[in-house]
Amino acid sequence: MLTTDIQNAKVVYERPEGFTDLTTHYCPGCTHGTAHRLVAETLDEMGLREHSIGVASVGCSVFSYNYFDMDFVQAAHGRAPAMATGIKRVFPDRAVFTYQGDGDLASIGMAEIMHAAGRGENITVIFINNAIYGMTGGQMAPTTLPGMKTTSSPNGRDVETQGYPLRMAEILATLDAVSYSVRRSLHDPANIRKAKKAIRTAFEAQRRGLGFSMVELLSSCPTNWGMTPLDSLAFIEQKMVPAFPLGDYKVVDAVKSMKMKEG
Amino acid sequence: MLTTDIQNAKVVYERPEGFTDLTTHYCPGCTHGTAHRLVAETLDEMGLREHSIGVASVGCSVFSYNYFDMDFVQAAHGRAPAMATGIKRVFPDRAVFTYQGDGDLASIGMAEIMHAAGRGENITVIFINNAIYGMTGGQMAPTTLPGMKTTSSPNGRDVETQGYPLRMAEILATLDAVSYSVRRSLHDPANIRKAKKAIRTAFEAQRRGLGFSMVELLSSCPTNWGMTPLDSLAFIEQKMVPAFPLGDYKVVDAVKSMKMKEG
Amino acid sequence: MPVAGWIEVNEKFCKGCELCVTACPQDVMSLDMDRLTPKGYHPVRLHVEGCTGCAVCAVVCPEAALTVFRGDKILAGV
Amino acid sequence: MPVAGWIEVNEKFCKGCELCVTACPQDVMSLDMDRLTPKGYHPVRLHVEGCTGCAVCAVVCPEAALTVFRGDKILAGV
Amino acid sequence: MQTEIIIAGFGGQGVLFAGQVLAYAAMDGGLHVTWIPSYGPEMRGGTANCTVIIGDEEIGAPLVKHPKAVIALNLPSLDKYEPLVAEGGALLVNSSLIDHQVARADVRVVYVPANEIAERLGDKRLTNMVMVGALLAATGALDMQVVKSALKAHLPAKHHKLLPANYDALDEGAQIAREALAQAV
Amino acid sequence: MQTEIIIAGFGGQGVLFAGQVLAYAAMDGGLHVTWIPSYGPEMRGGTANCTVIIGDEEIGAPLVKHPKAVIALNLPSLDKYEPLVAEGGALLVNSSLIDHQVARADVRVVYVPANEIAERLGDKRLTNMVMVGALLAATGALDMQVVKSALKAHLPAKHHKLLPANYDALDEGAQIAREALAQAV
Amino acid sequence: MAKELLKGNNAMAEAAIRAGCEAYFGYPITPQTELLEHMAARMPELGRAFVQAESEVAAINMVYGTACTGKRVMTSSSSPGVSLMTEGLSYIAGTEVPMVLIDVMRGGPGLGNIAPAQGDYNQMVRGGGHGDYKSIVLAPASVQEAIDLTVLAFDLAEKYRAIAVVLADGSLGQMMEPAELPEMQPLRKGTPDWAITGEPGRPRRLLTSIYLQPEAEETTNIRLQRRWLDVEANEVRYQETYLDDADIALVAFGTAGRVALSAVRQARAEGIKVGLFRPISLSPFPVAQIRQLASRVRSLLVVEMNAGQMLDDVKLAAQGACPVEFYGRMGGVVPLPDEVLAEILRVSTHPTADLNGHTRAAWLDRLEAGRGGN
Amino acid sequence: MAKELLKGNNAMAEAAIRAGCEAYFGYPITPQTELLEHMAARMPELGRAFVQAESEVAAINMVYGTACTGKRVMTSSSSPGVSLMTEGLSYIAGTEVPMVLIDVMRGGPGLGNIAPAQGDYNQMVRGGGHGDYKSIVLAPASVQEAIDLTVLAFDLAEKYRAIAVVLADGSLGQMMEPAELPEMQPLRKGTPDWAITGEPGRPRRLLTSIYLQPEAEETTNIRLQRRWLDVEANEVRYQETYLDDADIALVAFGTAGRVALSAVRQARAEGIKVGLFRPISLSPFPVAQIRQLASRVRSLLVVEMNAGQMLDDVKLAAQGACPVEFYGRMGGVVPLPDEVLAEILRVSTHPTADLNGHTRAAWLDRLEAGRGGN
Ligand SMILES: Cc1ncc(C[n+]2csc(CCOP(=O)(O)OP(=O)(O)O)c2C)c(N)n1
Ligand SMILES: Cc1ncc(C[n+]2csc(CCOP(=O)(O)OP(=O)(O)O)c2C)c(N)n1
Ligand code: SF4
Ligand code: SF4
Ligand code: SF4
Ligand code: SF4
Ligand code: SF4
Ligand code: SF4
Ligand SMILES: [Mg+2]
Ligand SMILES: [Mg+2]
Repeated sequence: MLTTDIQNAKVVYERPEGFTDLTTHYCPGCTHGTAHRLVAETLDEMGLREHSIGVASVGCSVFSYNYFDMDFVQAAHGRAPAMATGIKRVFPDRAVFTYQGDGDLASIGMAEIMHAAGRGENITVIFINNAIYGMTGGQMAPTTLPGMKTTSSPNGRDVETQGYPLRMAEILATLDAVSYSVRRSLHDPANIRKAKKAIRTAFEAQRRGLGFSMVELLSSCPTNWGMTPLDSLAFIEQKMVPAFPLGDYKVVDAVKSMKMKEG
Repeated sequence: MLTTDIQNAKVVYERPEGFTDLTTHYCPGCTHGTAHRLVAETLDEMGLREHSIGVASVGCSVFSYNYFDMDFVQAAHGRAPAMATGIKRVFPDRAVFTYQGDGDLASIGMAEIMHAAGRGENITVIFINNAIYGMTGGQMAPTTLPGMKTTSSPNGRDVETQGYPLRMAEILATLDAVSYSVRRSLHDPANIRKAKKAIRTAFEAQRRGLGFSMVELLSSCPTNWGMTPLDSLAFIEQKMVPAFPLGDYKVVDAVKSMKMKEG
Repeated sequence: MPVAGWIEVNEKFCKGCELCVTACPQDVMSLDMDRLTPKGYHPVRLHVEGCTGCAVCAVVCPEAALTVFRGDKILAGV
Repeated sequence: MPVAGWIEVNEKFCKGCELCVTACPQDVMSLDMDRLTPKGYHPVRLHVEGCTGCAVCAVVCPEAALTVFRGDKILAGV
Repeated sequence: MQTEIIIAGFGGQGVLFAGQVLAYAAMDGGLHVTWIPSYGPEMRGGTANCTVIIGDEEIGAPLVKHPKAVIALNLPSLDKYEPLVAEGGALLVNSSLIDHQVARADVRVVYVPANEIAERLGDKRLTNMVMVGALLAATGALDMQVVKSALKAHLPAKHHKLLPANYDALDEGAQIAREALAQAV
Repeated sequence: MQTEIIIAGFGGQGVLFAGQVLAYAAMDGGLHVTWIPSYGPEMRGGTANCTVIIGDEEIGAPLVKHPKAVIALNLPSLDKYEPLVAEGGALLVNSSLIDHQVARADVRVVYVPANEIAERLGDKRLTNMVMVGALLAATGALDMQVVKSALKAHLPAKHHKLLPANYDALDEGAQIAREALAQAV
Repeated sequence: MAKELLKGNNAMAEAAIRAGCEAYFGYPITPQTELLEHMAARMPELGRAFVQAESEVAAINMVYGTACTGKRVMTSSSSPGVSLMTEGLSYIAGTEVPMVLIDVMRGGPGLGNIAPAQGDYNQMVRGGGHGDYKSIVLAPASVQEAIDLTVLAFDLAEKYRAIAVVLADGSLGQMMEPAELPEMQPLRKGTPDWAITGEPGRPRRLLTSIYLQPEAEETTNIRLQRRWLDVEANEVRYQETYLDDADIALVAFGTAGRVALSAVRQARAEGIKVGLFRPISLSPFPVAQIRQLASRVRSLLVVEMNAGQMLDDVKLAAQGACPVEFYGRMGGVVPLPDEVLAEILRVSTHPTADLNGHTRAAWLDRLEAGRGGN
Repeated sequence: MAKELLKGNNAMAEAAIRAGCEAYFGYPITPQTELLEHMAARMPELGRAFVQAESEVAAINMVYGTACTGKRVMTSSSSPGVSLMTEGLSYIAGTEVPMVLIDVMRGGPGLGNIAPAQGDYNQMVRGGGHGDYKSIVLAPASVQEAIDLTVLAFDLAEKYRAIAVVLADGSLGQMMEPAELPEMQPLRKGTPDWAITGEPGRPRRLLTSIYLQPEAEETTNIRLQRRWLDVEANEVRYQETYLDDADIALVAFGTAGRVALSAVRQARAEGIKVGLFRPISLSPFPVAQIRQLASRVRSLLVVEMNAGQMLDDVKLAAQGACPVEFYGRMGGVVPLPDEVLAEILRVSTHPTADLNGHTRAAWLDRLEAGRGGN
């Protein structure tokens, strides 16, 4: 028999310190968890974990505060950017971020996100676009794809009466006070790595006081899409990415020229 | 003595039928009145006066319903597009329009305008951008220019803490379901004529069911700007137009190819 | 025959803002400082001949206070 | 000496979603159908040799359930 | 007279549907009935249960502390409801998944290897019907025939091919309960 | 004891400031006082008025139906308030703009050509102070000297060069009132 | 129509449709989501308006728009969503246009949870919005009643140009019961003479809630108050059970009323003379009936799924005629019949002379003791 | 400090600043706009936070954010704007964080007008938001009291981790009176042990209003209810004038209280034994005091600038001990002393035996008659 012995072993990856020891309530394979992980890893690497204040929103991520090992508040539906404003204005040297779904940010919270961005609040927004209302059981979101069936568009989103998906990264990019607005996806390792880089850039921009930063992440909802976790990733790649092109919609010069001491 | 006698006299211009006989409460020289007139003239010319439902908003134009001789409702602050949605959905063959100020549309009503536009509600929005909250006595609006003094930015709008002006015509133009989004100005006869053409186009688009149309009008507020009516027009031309460039931000092909029987 | 025109000012509506005065290409308008409207403003008037009925004044008037007429001008000696 | 690695699965967190299984470039992972986690899922495991410690599995794991190790591989005969 | 039934198990074990079958049957039988799920925030996984109350007059509270009968499809459900069944009530235990003896002596307990029976009948999803059958025999809450008719009447037509197997499941469950209780006497 | 004063006129006639001068003087004189404007929706034009109540004990209602004194700076104000002045109260009429005789016999009426006097003193904006002077003489609500000190104390320093003219305006108004009332007796 | 086994949320939605609801605007929120989903499926197929609004603020203002056209319109939500509607509700009341709101209440305050509760009583009955206005508030206790009251709500809203609220709770929304739906009503032809319709050939119409002159606004308020006197005179609804010979009367609405009914039956079985008064119209409140009851019984015992909100109305009605006791569970906890039975026993064996009943502090003590013992 | 002639709105703003308010978030609305404008000028120069929010919804949620950091924070608005805050208020109450709200009420319902009114009593005192929560509500009647209560509001909010409301009306906001401002308080160093501060070296903190388990939510509710018992025990405030020998007691708050005072003086001058009870804390309400008063006088006469909202609390307190009469003006009409005097005369010459006083219908009749006669 042949056995393998491994020497000089070192840890290549481990659960981020920024996480508590609780198991999430997310469905198996839901990429909300991936997004959480990237945020936690980033704050760890930047040494910001103990200097951060997170603002959880209302949606499947309502309990995200349970999973991040840092100070957290829980906002009303859609109002996380306003709540973050109230915090950041009195604690300007903390890393303040919101974590919001597409119903939260792009539907009920449209005014708050637009104005936080318009004011150039020096906060970071992690925006989970899964094209659906996860928590309430699969209703149409402002980002639901045309023709996509949801419990409130049972025959598929009818663009005549229910409109077209909103592309938030592009919309926010039109605002002068935004320093960073990009879209990434969580459907495969390469894209996940890019997403993490973007999250890092966003927090770095905040650390330097460059103003509002937002990372939109295309994310899955296996449960309400009625798919396996794997098929969900394929759906992101094949259906969502074409409708929500990945890319940098706004990166101001000050952000472009940031030198990041990579962790 | 030489006198002039005029024969074959005909009326070249008269007060539109679409107006009631009430004097407005607007300050002398305020171009809210001009905008009203253009809307009334347009509906007259299109034969729509008796088939229209106006939605007044909260702002100096709160009493606009008194001046238009047609069915009108009065919305809550910022919610005119939602109210118009409720009307249009049950009376799809009426010309439904909102008349909103910049505080109303771009501040408190941001979510409602974005979503009415995002749904492609087949309504027309007349948006009066006077860079100020007129009715409440001159506070900063989302469209207030950088450095401009208002009663809530007494040292001038500080872009660091109060953000930059929002350009609504451009923002709405990014939405797929918008058929027409343009900016015009009311500061001189030529521009007023162009403004009227745009209003006509917007209502024509609605008549043909082409979806959401919006005309942003740069307008004066002599009282809260602390200027004479004339100086106010100069301010529009010299300060506002550069910050809010006039132009067509979105005109879908179906609108472009409309043939209008000009009145 | 040259074209000529005139305006009628509805003093109920005119607020004496002078926007028409400046806009008039013929410079034939001015405020009537001797009169007050019911709202307490000096109304506008034609203070000199030369109106062409071009209606520019009406285009700029925020109060729709003006009616503009046009016709054929005949000069008549007395 | 060739590089080698292995993973540790924290069964408290693993939900058996199989995203890592598909992502693993070495195809050395699979669900352990004989085990159930406290939450009632079949956890993932290394079912065959060949892990390189590349950590791709950890990159895709939504639950941060994996720890990845790497070291120098020594083949030892028995 | 009123019978309160709680059916509890994992999500996916057909808990809610089993309750609805009882509710339909009660309705068809001219009785008063309420069905109420416990609804939680988790979309998947976790436990599920519902309460069905059947009575001959207008039903008051749709929830009770001490139900007359409990179907426990998994261990956590048994742990939760064993202490709560009313004295003299019935406790139907899915012994396929629950390897555990009930301690209480003041309730009628029936152990039903429901998963095994269901698999034998060809479909794991029949587990819930096996338990319902046992419940009917143990409580007499509803007439078996009424339940079968209700199944037929309210199961969407496209599922009607599954009816015979469902009937068998009900019968087998009932049979087990009858035997167990006969023994106990 | 309490004196209620309403000052009413067009926007731009210094109505609100005149009331504030009285309020400052009352405060400086150790009295209780309230000043309250009527506030409307129109930014420009329209009428403006304020109510000042001066008393030697805590003041109740800041508005009253029948004020002890009214300064009417224009005709609409006179029309509105003539019927409301309390019996035996004072009605100060700006006769420069109001070509109208007061009908009531149960109030003390003083006609003050306030615009003319103000213009004679070199500044139309002194109209309000002329009327305030007349009010003081007609009612004795406050001591003239206290009002003058209040003006000085509360007028921003950059306007202090206007003080002498304001004093004159107050004195001239008072003089006219004294004469008118002496005649009336 | 035959009885069907219906879930409360779906039943109310379908009842609204059959009552001629021509437009629905809403925003998803648990535990009323099935109601919106039912509308999403049914309204478009009937050619009626359904819009999933961007928020509850937008939803109520869409409703406001349709309400101004005189067409039957409704929205539904649950507690936090209803809070966001309060400005719009005040506008609608001030504009005197009819609408129906279904509030499927959940545990609060704040985000709270999605369990059944009755914590929005004050918000709905006493006006969560600013200014003086009253809404008609109907509280069903069964799926059948939820259907019937939904239909009634449309009629009353129209009759009084007012807001009519169906105040349910999560358990009513989620529960299934056999119930009978009404026939589909034909849509009304024509519109009321105040409706904004953009029709040619008649003088323009205007609907607004602004009355700049206080006197004009007061005139509107007087009209609203007078109309409310009519509502009070005509629309009081309630159910009495076992009250004829009762010494103790329970007062409870909605789901709490059902729970109370079970407890009353148990108490009767033990020989206690207790009955149940269940207000169906919470607003107008059955003031005269409770006043009369208070002068007849030894104690009133109010049971609610909140900290005692209807309690005030009962006390106001009772006017000191007898002590008013209270038992409530909060935050989404549904009281069980056993607990209420224990309260009945307490009240029957330890009657208090204090008009406020056992004090609020004592209730909290009992509650905590009971919870600890669970 | 010497007295200055101060406008109510500016006085409250400056008082808040001197009380150590570190952040203000608001949205313009008449008749409170000067308050926001004062903050716009003063806060930035002091290096404190001022944001003109995009709406009242955003404003209250910004307040919520700062409140979670334990720093003193406030917002202000007027009726329709306050309605938009109700969801946020419920969240803040549920999260148990302190904040101050100033509501300068105007005529309603709906858009209404900008004249002074008291129509938000129910909304503020009984909770315009969903779920069970109580706010401390203080009603000043003068500029000086507005200053003092604003400062007190910050202290009480902090003490009870609660919402403290200063409930004023348009006339208080717009009125000038001599008043003394407090000294500038130094900002507090350090933060409470529950505050979210993002500080290193301690276990993480969490502030939320979601308690998914009904039992946990109930525990929170019990805590809130118990805390409220403390508030009721400690924070009742009121003013009594001429009550020692009174046969009739007026009950009125804020501006209506001032008007009532004038009327009481006039009535005393005519030899009528009448006094004034002015609740300063509307919540907690002076229940015991009014109960005691009710057992001493022949009648209570409630005067409000609304359709009778505090009236219910007075009746609840009086518990039938004497008839409770009512006079109110609505929609922004401020009653004048003469009208109130007429009501005193009516009550003193035609006392009624009905506990509800003259009925609501009779009040409306009198009101309309009086208006016609104006
Ligand atoms: C005011 C209010 N309205 C509605 C809800 C119900 N609600 C909870 S989560 C949610 C949608 C969440 O969707 P999204 O933001 O896309 O998050 P996801 O669950 O998809 O991650 C809604 C509507 C609420 N809690 N509050
Ligand atoms: C909910 C609410 N908040 C605030 C107000 C007060 N308010 C009335 S008009 C207005 C601003 C209007 O500004 P804008 O829309 O720019 O119109 P303008 O007067 O400049 O034409 C505000 C804040 C209100 N009526 N309702
Ligand atoms: S419902 Fe969808 S978004 Fe929510 S946890 Fe499950 S998979 Fe993720
Ligand atoms: S305040 Fe400004 S916007 Fe309003 S009417 Fe006057 S000039 Fe026009
Ligand atoms: S019509 Fe033309 S020329 Fe005549 S007054 Fe008007 S602008 Fe002047
Ligand atoms: S523009 Fe109109 S309102 Fe102004 S002065 Fe001329 S006529 Fe009068
Ligand atoms: S570390 Fe790489 S090779 Fe090893 S299991 Fe993970 S993905 Fe496969
Ligand atoms: S990706 Fe994570 S949760 Fe999913 S199977 Fe692999 S280890 Fe388990
Ligand atoms: Mg989503
Ligand atoms: Mg504006």
